[in-house]
Amino acid sequence: MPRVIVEVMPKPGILDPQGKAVLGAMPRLGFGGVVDVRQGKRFELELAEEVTEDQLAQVRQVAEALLSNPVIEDYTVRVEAS
Amino acid sequence: MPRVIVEVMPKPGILDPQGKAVLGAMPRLGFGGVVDVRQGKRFELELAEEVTEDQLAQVRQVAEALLSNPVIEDYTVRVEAS
Amino acid sequence: MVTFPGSLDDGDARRAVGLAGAEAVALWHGDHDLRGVDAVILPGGFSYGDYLRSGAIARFAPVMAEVVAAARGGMPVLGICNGFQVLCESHLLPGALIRNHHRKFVCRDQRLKIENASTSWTHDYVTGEEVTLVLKNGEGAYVADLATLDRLEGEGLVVARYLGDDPNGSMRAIAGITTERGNVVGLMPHPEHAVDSLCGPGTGGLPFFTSVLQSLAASAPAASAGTPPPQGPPPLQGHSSGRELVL
Amino acid sequence: MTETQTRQLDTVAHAQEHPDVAQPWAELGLKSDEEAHLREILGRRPTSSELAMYSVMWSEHCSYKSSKVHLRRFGEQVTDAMRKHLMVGIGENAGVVDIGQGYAVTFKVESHNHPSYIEPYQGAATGVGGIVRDILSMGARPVAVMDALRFGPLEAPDTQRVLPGVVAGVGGYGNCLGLPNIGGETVFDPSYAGNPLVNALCVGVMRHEDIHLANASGTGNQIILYGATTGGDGIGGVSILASEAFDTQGSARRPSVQVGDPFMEKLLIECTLEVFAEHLVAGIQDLGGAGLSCATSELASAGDGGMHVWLDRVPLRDESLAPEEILMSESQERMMAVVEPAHVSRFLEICAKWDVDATVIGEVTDTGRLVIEWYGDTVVDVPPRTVASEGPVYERPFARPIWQDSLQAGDASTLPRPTTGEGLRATVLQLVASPNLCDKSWITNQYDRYVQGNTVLAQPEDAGILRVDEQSGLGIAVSTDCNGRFAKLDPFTGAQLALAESYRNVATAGARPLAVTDCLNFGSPEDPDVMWQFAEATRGLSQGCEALGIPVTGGNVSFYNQTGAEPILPTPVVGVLGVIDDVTRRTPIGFTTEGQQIYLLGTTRDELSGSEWAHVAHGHLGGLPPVVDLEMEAQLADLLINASRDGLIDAAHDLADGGLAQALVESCLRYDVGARVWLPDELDPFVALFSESTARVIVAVPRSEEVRFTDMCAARRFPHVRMGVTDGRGDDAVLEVQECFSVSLAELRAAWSATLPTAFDD
Ligand SMILES: Nc1ncnc2c1ncn2[C@@H]1O[C@H](COP(=O)(O)OP(=O)(O)O)[C@@H](O)[C@H]1O
Ligand SMILES: [Mg+2]
Repeated sequence: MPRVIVEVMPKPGILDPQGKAVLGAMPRLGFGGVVDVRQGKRFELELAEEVTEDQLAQVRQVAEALLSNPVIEDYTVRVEAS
Repeated sequence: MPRVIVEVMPKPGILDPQGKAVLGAMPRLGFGGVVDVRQGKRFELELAEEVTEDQLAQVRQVAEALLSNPVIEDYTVRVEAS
Repeated sequence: MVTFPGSLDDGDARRAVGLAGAEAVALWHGDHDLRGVDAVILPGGFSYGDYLRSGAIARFAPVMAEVVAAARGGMPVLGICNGFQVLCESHLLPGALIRNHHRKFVCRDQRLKIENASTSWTHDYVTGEEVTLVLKNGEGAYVADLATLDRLEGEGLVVARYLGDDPNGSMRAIAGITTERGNVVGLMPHPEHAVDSLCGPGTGGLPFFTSVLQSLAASAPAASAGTPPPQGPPPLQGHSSGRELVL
Repeated sequence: MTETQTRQLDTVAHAQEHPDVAQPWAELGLKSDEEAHLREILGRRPTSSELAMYSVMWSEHCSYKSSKVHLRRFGEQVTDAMRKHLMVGIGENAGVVDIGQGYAVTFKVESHNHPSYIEPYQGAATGVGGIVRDILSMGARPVAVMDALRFGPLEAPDTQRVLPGVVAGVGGYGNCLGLPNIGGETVFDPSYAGNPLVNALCVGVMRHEDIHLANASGTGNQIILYGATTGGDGIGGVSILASEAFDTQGSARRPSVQVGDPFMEKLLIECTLEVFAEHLVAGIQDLGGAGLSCATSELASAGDGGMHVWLDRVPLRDESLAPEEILMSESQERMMAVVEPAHVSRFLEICAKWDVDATVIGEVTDTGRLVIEWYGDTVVDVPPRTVASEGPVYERPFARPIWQDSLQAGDASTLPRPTTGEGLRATVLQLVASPNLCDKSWITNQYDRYVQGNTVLAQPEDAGILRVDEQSGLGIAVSTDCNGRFAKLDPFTGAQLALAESYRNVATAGARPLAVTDCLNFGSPEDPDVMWQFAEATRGLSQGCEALGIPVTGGNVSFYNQTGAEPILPTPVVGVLGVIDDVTRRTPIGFTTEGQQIYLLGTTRDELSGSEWAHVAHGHLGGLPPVVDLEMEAQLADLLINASRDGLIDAAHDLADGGLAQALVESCLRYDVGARVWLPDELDPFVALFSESTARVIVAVPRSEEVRFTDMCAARRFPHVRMGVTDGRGDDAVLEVQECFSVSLAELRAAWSATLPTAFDD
C-alpha cells in the first residue's frame, strides 16, 4: 500500500528534554561520540490509493495543522519508495 | 556534522494508541484518504567525527538498549546523507 | 464547561463554579453552539487521550470553533492545564506547552505568584499575592520564542509564575498567561482543586471563579442586569444566587 | 483471512476424524494427567482451539488449581458478624460491601508481576487497567486506585530499569483515567530482584441496586463484545498452536506483551456506566487474563449453561489471527455484555455515542454447551463449566522448610545496638534515609491524587480516604500493607501482621474497618517449602479475619514469583477497607499545632527480629516476628475511631516499620512541626525507639481534650502514656528525645527525602 512518511522534529533552539536525556545517558552506555541528540516523531500514513500531488498537498496540511505544532516543531513529508 | 538517524516504530501487531488517535482525528480535518497511521519516534544523533562502521555498531547498541524497547518496538539506523 | 472525551477535571471545575455562586452548563465537544453561556472553562484532563500532543486533537473539536469566536469577541475563557494546552494549540494564546524537563508527570502543591490581577479571571487577587494551587501535568513546560516572551513580560500578560524550585521547566517560570484584553487566561496549575481545604491545599483557587463573576457583572449592560446584586458572600449553591451568570 | 484459510482448520469434525494428531500439550503447560482428563471430558482429542482454551483456563493463574483448597478457608470462615456488611462475597469479580446510606463499595487487589518485569511501563499500566475493569464489571464507578510495589535492591541496575517504568505506567494509566491514586507501598528487598511485584488495587462505588454479576442467563440473549479491537497481545504461548499445528509462518513471532490504551478505557467506563444506568445489561464480564476464553466460558457457566459464539465476528486489529489466537488474545480495554434482544439497538447506540466499537458475537442457548463457530465450522464444543470452574485441583504437598527452625533461632538479640545518644541519633538518620523508610514522593508525585475532588487523605497518610457523599460526608478509607520479612520468619503470623497493620492504618485515619482484599504473592507452588508458606499464610489470614470480624471479599494469587530456585519473600499483601461517617473527622498523621500532648498507645516490647533496623543496620533476618494481638488491635481501633469522632485527637500515626522513631519523624515532617519527647523509664531507649511491637500508635491531643482522652483510655484499660509535646515549627523546629539527642527537622528532611531522587534522577 502506498505510504507517506511525516517526520516532525523540535525546532532548533527549542528545549528538547527527551533528546537531552538521551544525550546524557549515552556516556553511561559507554558511547561517547555523540555531541547532540534531538528526538522527534515519525508518522507512517498508509493511503488507500496511489499518492497523487493533490493528496500530498493534503497530507502537508495535516502535518502542519495536526501532526506538528509550528510554534515548536518543523515537519517534512515524503512518499515512501515502495 | 555527520548525523545518524534512528527510527523507532511500534512492532506490527502491537497496539499503537497514538497512531489510532491520529487516524481518528483525520476525518475531522476533512482528510479521508488514510487507512492506517502508525506513530513512532525519530532520533537525530550528531556525531563528533565521521561515522565509522564501529560507531554505527555502537549506535545500533544504543538504539537497542536505550532508544527502543525491543519488546514492543523495532528500530532502524542509518547515516544521513550530508 | 466543555467536556472533551478524556476530560477529567470537569467535575471539579463544576464544583468550583458552584462554590463561586454560578451555574455550570455542560458543553459537549461535538456541540455547535455555546448555549448562551457567559463564560467558558476548558478543564484539565487528557482530551482524546492526548497521545499526539496535549490539546492537539481537541483543538479541532466542533465546539472549539465557537469557543475561539467567542473568545475573540471578548468572552471570558479560562483554560486550565489541558485547557491551557488547547488554547495554545488553537492559537488563542501564544507559545506552547512541552514535556516537563524532568520527563515525568508531576502532581504537587505548588506556590505561585499572581502577576496580573486585572484579567477577567484574577480580579479578586492582588498583584503579587502568593497562593498555593495543585499542579499536575506531564506536558507543562511553557515555551515561546524570545520575542514573544519579552512581549508577554513587557505588556504584563504573564498572569502567574511558579515560586520555589522549578516544577516543569517553564521559561521564566511562567504558570499562566493572558491576552491583551485579559479575557482569555491559560493556567497550568489547577485552581479548581484548591477551593475547599478538605480535599485540596486550601481555598487559594476560589478567586479565579469569583473574579469572572465580578468582571461579567461589571461589563454587563444595564438591561441584562435586571436582578439586584447579591448581598453578602455568594451562597454555596448556584441557583439561589441573584447572579444570572451561566458558565 | 488469507493465511488462515489456507491452513487446515482444526474443527471438531476434523478432531474426530484425526484422533492422533500430535499436539503441544506440554508446551502449553498441561500435565499428562490433565491431558487425559481433558480427553475424557470431550470423549475425543480437543481441537486446537479447545486446547488453547483449556490450557489457559487450567493454568495456575486462571484456575487457582494449587491455591483453591487453601482459599476455601476464606469462604468457610465467614461469620454472621462478617456477613453483616457483605453484599457479595468471594467468588465474583470483586466482593461488595454495604457502607450505609444506600451505598455499596467494591474493591480488589490484583497482581501484574511478570508482565511488569518484561515491560515495566505497559505491564504496570495494563495491571491498573485490568483491575479497573474488574471493578467496573460489578456495576460500580471506579473511584480510586492504589499500588503495592516490591523491587530488588534500590541500587541494583535492574531496579533502575524496572521502577521508573512501573511508576510511570501506574501513573500514566490511572492519571489518564481520572482516578486518584490514594496510597500504596514501595518496598525493596533482594528477593524481588528479577521478580518485582506490581499489585494494583481499585475501589468502586455504586448504589445498592446497581450491583451487576457476571452471568449469561436468558436463552436468546445476545452476547456483545465491546471496546478495543482484538490483536495479538499476550498470546506468546498459544502461538505455538497456530504455528506448529498448521504452518510455521508468522504467528510464532506474535508479541506476548499487552499495550494499554487508557483513553479507550476511559470511554469504556463512561459507556458501561451509561448502559448500566439504562438497565440494558443482563450480565457482564471484563476481558482480562485469557481473554475471550475466560469471558465466554465464565459467563456461560454462571448462567443457563449454554452459549453460541460466532468467532469470525470479533473485530480484529490483525486480520491474520487464527481462531486459537483470538480466543487467547489478552488485548486490553474490552468487555462482554449479555443483553436482551430488545435492548441491543439501544446498547449499540450508546456505544456509538462514546466511539466504542460493539459487536454482537453470540447468544445464550439452553444446550449446556459452549459452541464456537469459525466461518461456519465448529471449532469448540465443550461443557463450559469444565473450562471455567471445574478445572484440576491440586493438593500440593507442603512441609515446614528444614531451614525454618534455624532461621527462627538466629534472632536479632545478638546484634550490636547503639547505646549512646549520638549512636541513636545516627541510627535515626540512617533509617529515615533507607530505601524502605525514605520519602516516597518521587513516586507518589507522579500520581494524580486530587482528580475528582474527593480525596480527603492520600499518601503519605496511613490510609487513603475518599469522600463518597458530598452532602453527608460519608467516606471510605483503604490501606494496603505487608511485611514480607515477617512473613518469611513466620508466614502464619506474618499474614496476620499484614492484616493487623492494614486494619490499624484504616482505624488510625478514623475509619471503621469493614472488609479485606488480598494479593498473595509467593514462589513456586511445586516447592513444598513455598506451599507451606502459602498454607500458613492463608490459615493465618483467615483466622485473623475471623478474630477481627471482617471478611475477605476477594483477591488474587500470584505464584511462581522466583528467580531460579530462589523464591521471593512470601508477600501476602492485605488491603483493608473501612467506612467513616463524616470525612471531616478523619485523623491525619501530621502534627499541625504546637503545644499538643503526644501520647503513645499500646505496649512496647523488645521486638527487633525482622525489623527495619536489623535489615538496614545489619542486613540481618532471623528470629520471630513481633507478637500479634488482634484483641488489642480491635480495642485500639475502637478507641481511635471514637477519639476521632469525638474530636479528641488532632493527629495519629501508627507505629510499624522503623518503630516509634520513624513515626515521630513522619508526623513532624508532614507540616514541619517539631516535638520534644521523653522515653518511658522502664524501657531501653533503643528498644523504645526502634522496636516494631504491634498495636501501637502515637496521637497528638489538644490540651483542652487531654482529660477526656485519658479518661477514655483509662475506661477501656488501654495502655497509654504521655511521652511528649509538639514544639516549634518551621525552619528551627527540632525533634528532641530528651536525655538522648536532638535533630533538626531540616537535617531529617534532607536525609529522608534525598534517597529516591539521588537514585533515579539523572
Ligand atoms: N507505590 C506507592 N503508591 C502510592 N502510595 C504509596 C506508594 N508507596 C508508598 N506510598 C504511600 O506512602 C506512605 C508511606 O508508606 P508506608 O511507609 O508503606 O506507610 P504505612 O507503613 O503507613 O503503610 C503511605 O501513605 C503510602 O500509601
Ligand atoms: Mg502506617
